[in-house]
Amino acid sequence: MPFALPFDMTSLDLLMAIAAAATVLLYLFGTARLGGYLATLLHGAALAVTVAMGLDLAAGAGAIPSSLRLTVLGQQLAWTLDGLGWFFLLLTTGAAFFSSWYMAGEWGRVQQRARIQHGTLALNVLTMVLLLSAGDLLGLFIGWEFVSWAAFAMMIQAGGPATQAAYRYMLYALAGAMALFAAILVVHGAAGGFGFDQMRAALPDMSTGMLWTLFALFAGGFGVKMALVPTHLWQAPAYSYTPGASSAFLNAVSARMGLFALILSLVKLIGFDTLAGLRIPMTGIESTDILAWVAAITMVVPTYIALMQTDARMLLTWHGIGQGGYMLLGILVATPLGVAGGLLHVFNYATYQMALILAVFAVIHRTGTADLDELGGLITRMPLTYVALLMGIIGLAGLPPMNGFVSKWMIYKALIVTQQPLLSIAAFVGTLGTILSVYKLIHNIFLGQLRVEHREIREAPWSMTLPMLVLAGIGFVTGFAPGLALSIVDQAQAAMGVALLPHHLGGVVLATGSLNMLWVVGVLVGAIGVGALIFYVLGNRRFETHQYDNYAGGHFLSADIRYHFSHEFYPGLARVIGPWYRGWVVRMEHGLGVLAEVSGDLWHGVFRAAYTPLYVLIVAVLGLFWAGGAGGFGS
Amino acid sequence: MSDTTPVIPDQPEVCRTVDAEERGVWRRVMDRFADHCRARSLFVLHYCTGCGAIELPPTITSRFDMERVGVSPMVTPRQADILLITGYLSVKTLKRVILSYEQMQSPKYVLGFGSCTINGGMYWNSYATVKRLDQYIPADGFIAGCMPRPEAVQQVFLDLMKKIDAGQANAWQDYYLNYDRYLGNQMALFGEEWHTPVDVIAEAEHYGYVGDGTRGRFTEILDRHAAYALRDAPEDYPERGANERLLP
Amino acid sequence: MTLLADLILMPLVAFVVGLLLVLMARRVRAKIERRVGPPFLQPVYDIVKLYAKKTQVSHGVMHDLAIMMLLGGFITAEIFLPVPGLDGLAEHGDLITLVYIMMVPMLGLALGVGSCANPNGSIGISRALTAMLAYDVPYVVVIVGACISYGTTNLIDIVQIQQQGGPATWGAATMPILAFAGLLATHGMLGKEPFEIYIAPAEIATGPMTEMSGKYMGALFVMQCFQLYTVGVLYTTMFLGGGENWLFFLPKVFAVIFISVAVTNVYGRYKTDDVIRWMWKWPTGIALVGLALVMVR
Amino acid sequence: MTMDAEMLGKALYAGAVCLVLLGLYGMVVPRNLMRIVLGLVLLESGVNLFLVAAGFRADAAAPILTAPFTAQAAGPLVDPVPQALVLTAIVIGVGVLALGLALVVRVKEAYGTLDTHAVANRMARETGADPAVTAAGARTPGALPVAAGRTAEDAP
Amino acid sequence: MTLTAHHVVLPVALPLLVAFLLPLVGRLSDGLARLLAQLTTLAVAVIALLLWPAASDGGALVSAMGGFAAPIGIVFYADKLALMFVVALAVGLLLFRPRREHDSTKVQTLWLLLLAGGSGLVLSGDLFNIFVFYEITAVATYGLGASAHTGAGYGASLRYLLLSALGSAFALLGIALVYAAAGTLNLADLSQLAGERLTGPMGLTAFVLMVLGFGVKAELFPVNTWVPEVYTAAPTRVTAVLAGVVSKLAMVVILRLLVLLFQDPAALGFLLLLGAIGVAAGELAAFRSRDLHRTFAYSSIAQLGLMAVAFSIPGHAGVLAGIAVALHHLVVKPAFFVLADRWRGEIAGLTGAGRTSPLAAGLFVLLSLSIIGIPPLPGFWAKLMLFKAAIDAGGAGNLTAVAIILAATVIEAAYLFRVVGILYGTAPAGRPPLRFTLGELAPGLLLGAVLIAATVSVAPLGDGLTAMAADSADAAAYASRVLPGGN
Repeated sequence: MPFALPFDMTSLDLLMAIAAAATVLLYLFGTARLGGYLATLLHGAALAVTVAMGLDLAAGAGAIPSSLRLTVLGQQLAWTLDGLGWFFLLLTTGAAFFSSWYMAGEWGRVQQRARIQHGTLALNVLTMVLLLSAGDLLGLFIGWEFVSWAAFAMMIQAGGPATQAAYRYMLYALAGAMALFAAILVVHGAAGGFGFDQMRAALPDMSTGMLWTLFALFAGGFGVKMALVPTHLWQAPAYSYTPGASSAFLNAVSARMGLFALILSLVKLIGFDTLAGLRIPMTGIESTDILAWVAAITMVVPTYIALMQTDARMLLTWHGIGQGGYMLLGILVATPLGVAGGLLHVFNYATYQMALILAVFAVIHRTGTADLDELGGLITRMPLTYVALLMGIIGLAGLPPMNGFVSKWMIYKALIVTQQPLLSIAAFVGTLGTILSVYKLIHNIFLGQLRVEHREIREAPWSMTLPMLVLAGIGFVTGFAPGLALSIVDQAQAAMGVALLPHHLGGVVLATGSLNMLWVVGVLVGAIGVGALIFYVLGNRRFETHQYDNYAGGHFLSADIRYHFSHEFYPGLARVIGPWYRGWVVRMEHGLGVLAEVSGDLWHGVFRAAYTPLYVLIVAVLGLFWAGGAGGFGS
Repeated sequence: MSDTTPVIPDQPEVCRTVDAEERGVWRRVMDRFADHCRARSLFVLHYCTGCGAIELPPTITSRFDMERVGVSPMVTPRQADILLITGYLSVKTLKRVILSYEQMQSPKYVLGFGSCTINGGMYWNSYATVKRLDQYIPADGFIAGCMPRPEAVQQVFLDLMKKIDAGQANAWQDYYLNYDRYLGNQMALFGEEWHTPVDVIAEAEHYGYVGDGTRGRFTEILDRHAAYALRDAPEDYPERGANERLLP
Repeated sequence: MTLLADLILMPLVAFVVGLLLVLMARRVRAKIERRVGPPFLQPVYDIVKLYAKKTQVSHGVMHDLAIMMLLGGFITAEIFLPVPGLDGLAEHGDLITLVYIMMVPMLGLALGVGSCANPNGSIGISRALTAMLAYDVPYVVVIVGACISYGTTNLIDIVQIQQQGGPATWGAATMPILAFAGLLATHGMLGKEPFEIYIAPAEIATGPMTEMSGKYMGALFVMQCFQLYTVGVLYTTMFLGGGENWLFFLPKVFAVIFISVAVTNVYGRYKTDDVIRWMWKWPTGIALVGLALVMVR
Repeated sequence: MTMDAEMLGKALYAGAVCLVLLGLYGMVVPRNLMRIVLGLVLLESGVNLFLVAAGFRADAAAPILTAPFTAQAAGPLVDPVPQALVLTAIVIGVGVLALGLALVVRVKEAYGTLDTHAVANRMARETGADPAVTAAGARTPGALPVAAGRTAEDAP
Repeated sequence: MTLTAHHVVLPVALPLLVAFLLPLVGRLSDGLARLLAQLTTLAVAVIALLLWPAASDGGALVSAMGGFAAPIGIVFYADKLALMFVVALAVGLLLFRPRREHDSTKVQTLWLLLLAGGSGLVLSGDLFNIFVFYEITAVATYGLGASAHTGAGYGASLRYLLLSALGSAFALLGIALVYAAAGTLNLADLSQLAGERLTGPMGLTAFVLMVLGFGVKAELFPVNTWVPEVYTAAPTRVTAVLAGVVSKLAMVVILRLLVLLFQDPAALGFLLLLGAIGVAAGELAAFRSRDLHRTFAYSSIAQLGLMAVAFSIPGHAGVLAGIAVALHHLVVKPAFFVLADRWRGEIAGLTGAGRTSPLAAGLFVLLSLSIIGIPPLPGFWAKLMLFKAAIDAGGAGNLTAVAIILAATVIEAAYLFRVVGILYGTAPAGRPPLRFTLGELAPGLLLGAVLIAATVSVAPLGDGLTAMAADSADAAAYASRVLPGGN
């Protein structure tokens, strides 16, 4: 144990204690003058403990038990944390630390209900700790419900459209939870208990039909939280209407709980080989192929929906759904390279998505709007936020200097090496769409003509810009030396039982073409240095003019005419792919709602009918015939 | 404004590009090479104001092919070296010509095409046209003729190239050195309130082409009511008063 | 030591060959228009004249940074592109890395043009990115097909595989349909006539290059050289067996660029959505057929 | 067992079943609450008759103790338990019937009509909750159609 | 003083006696009559509690009426299950005594009749005796249903009376069939004879008739159409007791029938069918209802359907699940009706109620979370027990029932949290919704506290319930305790 604990408490207990204390303390003192910094301190402590646990795990301890035991109605519930849980826990506590740091400064003071924001953030961390360290299926389900409801509490506080989005989220989350409940019960029926090892023991003698239902229920239940395609409608509005830092936390981590649970159930418990055995008869399509194609569609469709958004937050949250598809696809390739790529993408996504969301909210904090058609030219006013957003979009688009590229490269490589061309093409097409939409994001906010009303805007305060820049810095460092992040991923990969990917500080060495980011980024930076040299040495000194000294076909530019192109940014593309957005899934969802209402009206009519005795008579007669018949044959 | 009579520019007396500080051998070689390349690569902005425009396509296409000597048409003033004004200049067009000229990057050259730019041509007595081009922007060369033929155009180009090669075509410096005179003429025509969004004085100061003629009576008038918008924060120009109404 | 030599030599070679390519392009255009065409050193003159401009107008730090990213991006791309004799850092970054390194200058240019605050530039960039989306879909299919058929994404190995049996084992020979689709996509990539919507001089005043002047414009000219070179060499490496020595290598590169240049001067300009529709119909279709053939084998 | 005793047993069961069916018909078909209550009475009497029939034994005597119980007629006695049950059932029937009639009077006072549909609609509107009623007037998707010509509201 | 088996009859006898004394006392002074009624209810509760230790060690207290031995005489069988429900009934009646404007000596008499009938229903060990007490409870319910003196109240009670009388007639037919088949009416005796006598079509018909008969009060599928009308028209405190406690008593009777008389899988299947349809019908209708009363009425139909599904699972696991769901519903539903009492009328009109009375809205959220079955709350453990029992029992019927219940939970969450959304919405400037006085909210808060206490002590509670379920599901033990010499 890296540090001696007061009594037989393990580090996992300490973490749970910190998280619980944080929830209570922050709910009470959230709005106090130092409340924000208290939050950052507590989340920082949680992060420290997690890192210590990581060192512990790296030192060979298989799993860190917790002394939290619970026996209810004959069920033993235990909580232990293994490598996989630790990996996601690191993301959770890290994301919580950064969002509380963001909230500590001016942003927190401006909010009406900062106390609730702090409280719900800490509550989310606590629930995620419980979920990630679940020792058995029942513990997993209870943790899953806690996480869903904690996220609901976080979404509903903003009022207005947020309540609608939260209500819709709750319905989806509950449907997913019920599917998960059914899955656990199927396991209980087969294995006689909820324990992981009981489930593993019962796997061999499960019928394929049961395995298929188990696969469908687990994938469906956890897929809802990850917003896989048919169930993706709720995530964008829910995550973008949540206020500021909590939205960043939700985006970066909350949807990944679905991925954790999916890995835990499909990979650790059921295992790739059993899944590979599950084939659709005569077609040879495996179960993992179906899920891979769902992940592929989740990669492409939401990305091109994001392309059409005009609200910056919606654009980023739609991309969040798309990126989720990458992670799942990486893992489902089932080779060490693919799994490492998928998990690394989880880590990378958390860093750049959080930086992006925090940057967008810094813009909202200053200009009051996130509508891409109302902004423009803020680069001169908010340069630091621009830098954070720029590094974030390079990461999101998966271009070299940033870490996003490394994980996407590993996913492409894994797909190409395992000869799955169509999936890798879907991955590439997804990246292209991302590049287009992220440029639209940064152009409409920061580039182009500055509006007259935004002329007096100052840079966001340090308490907001610093977390962004640190996150972007992490993104660049792990892009420059991906080995650091890969060693973290190894913990999870080892716990998943998948062979580890041999890697060095710079990247991966493979027979079929390796990647050494130290060289790629090093040469890129060096070459940009050469470019700078050429720029400053060769040409004459540059003279900086203002934005109205611009070529406009001889026309005299002035402030009262807005000379800026941002609305409907890709008209050509919109004309081609516009008609493809028919909103099938929206209509399907609406159909379900109408079905519930119509059947509800039907039962309403039945209950209100004046002819109740007639119903009784009918049922009685049917009952008698049935009784007579059944009784007659019964023993 | 008391005196509205146009001022006749005197002939530029300087014959060779002599920069302010004395040039080392290495700089002179570089300048020589730069002039050599400048002469052989000229991008032309056809400011087709009048009837002369029709003469330009033949000079560029297969019959006379100016690309042989490195001359090719360019769309925006930013990238152009030569501003070719092909015909009469109405007062309204002159505003656009001056803006285009100021948006060009020096060393830039102006070629008046046809007699209209020299002395007003057939519109010599019209109220609407400008009679002499070089009162408003410094011109490097004129091509006489009421629609001169492509050969004439080629000849003027070749002459200009020789001057550039020799490093003498520096009329553009005159615009910076005697900006006040040009501004006076322009204000005489368009009124005191008028000015282009380009901050010529700042450019002159930036590149060190500030002569005694750069600032004068007219630039003070200019300073009073022109604020170059965004680049200067409002508190830098207290005396200019609120600059909500930035430009005409 | 050889690595340092590679680092310096490859970009210079790329620049020189690029200049020749640009010259060839302008000469071919002149010859088609029955004109004499520019002198041999014309590209050099243009670039030096632009760099030697006395006043350089900039629109902010991002505008300058963009120029640096532009040059830096292409220099990096050259270093990762193996040419006969100079392998550079090809074994540290494979084909996919190269494709994405080529997107860094494109993004840099886009950011620079955006910060010029000129709507012509923004419209140009929006069309350029849409065109990129259009031609990259077939290009990606081609790359995936090629990588799967070669079994590796390492460019050096790809060249070796193709050179084992001489022209018979070239990519174009083993995967003719994929090679043809690659050619169409390469043509789109060069931004030549049918797909030149984003530099449409008449409509949006040379699009992205509206506010570029002096050394900024010079950098764009240099970029054009690098782009022609990179795209040409990449296509030759993938399908024409790369270069065992410069004598065979350069003609192949020039041949590839010549086809595209020859085609460009006889076409009008497509609208943006027509570019997408054409690119996603014909080249993508052909590429998918080629991919299917590769997968069948 | 003599033939007529056998026949009596069968008659008892037949009578009980007829009464039950009549009662059911009386409760289901009519629209007037009064008739339904009377149908209920018939039904309960039918059930009671069935109970008595359950205890009937053709050749046994009535189980009434006239004198101290000795091996009096030594013949078999009819089973007394169902008859005791019937007594209680009749009492309960009367009690419920009385309460039912009292409620019928109250409903008549409150709504002025005994037609089940009219009462049902008035009640729904009074509690004011049902979308089906308020929205679609008398017509509810679930309920059976109102008899032609007599809308729910035209009753006095 | 120690209570012996013979005191078991007191919970029935005492209220009956006082009920009929009340009109006389009422003439002297209303206040005294009300006080006497309260005292009697309290007395019954205390007696039941005192009987608890005696019942728990001996398994059950058996007292034969009038000294007649089991098969002939009428026997009262008081095991832990029955006593628990008697205590619940008494406490419920104490907690939810009618409000000032609905109260009178007549209502107090009905209140005590309801107590007597309900206690008798669960304690009695004789089939016909159960029928008589069922009728007493029913009559008391008709009276209380109409005690709101509104036209709707009378109409609803009348329709309920007709339906219930029809049901009773069926029940009586069923009992007659049982008697014709088995020759005895004592439950213990019947449970021994059931093996050979009650398994044929005759037995099943009797079961169907009795289930339909007793199902009226237990809100089973075809016969629960009275529920929305009566629960809306009756005074809310009466509804709270009816929905909360009385419907459970009828369900216990059905449980007794199932455990002792009809272990036949066909019978269990029939009850499962009714239960599953009841759950689906209840939830879907609640999804469409527009005022809180009707929503909670349909919700109680669904919960009772849940109980029916639980009891239809053979073995003590099913009984345990059923009892757990019953107890949870017994705590949650009355609290819901306390809220509905103040928040009358259209749900849409309640926007902003969360702001004006935050405590009530918080209680609403807690109760909804528990009834949906969100982990820490007891609702979740009850549902878990139900699902575990159903899965262990296996069989296609149980699996479809589980699927229906899971889907119904989502719909339940939908309409409950739709209301939560409205509660926490921003109130229109016009008229802020009514504010709760602490007095009104007290019973609700008490039940909320009970719920939280149950959440904390779910482990010991679970063990107690498991023991109770094991005992009450054991037909042989029942017979051995009741029949002398246990033949």
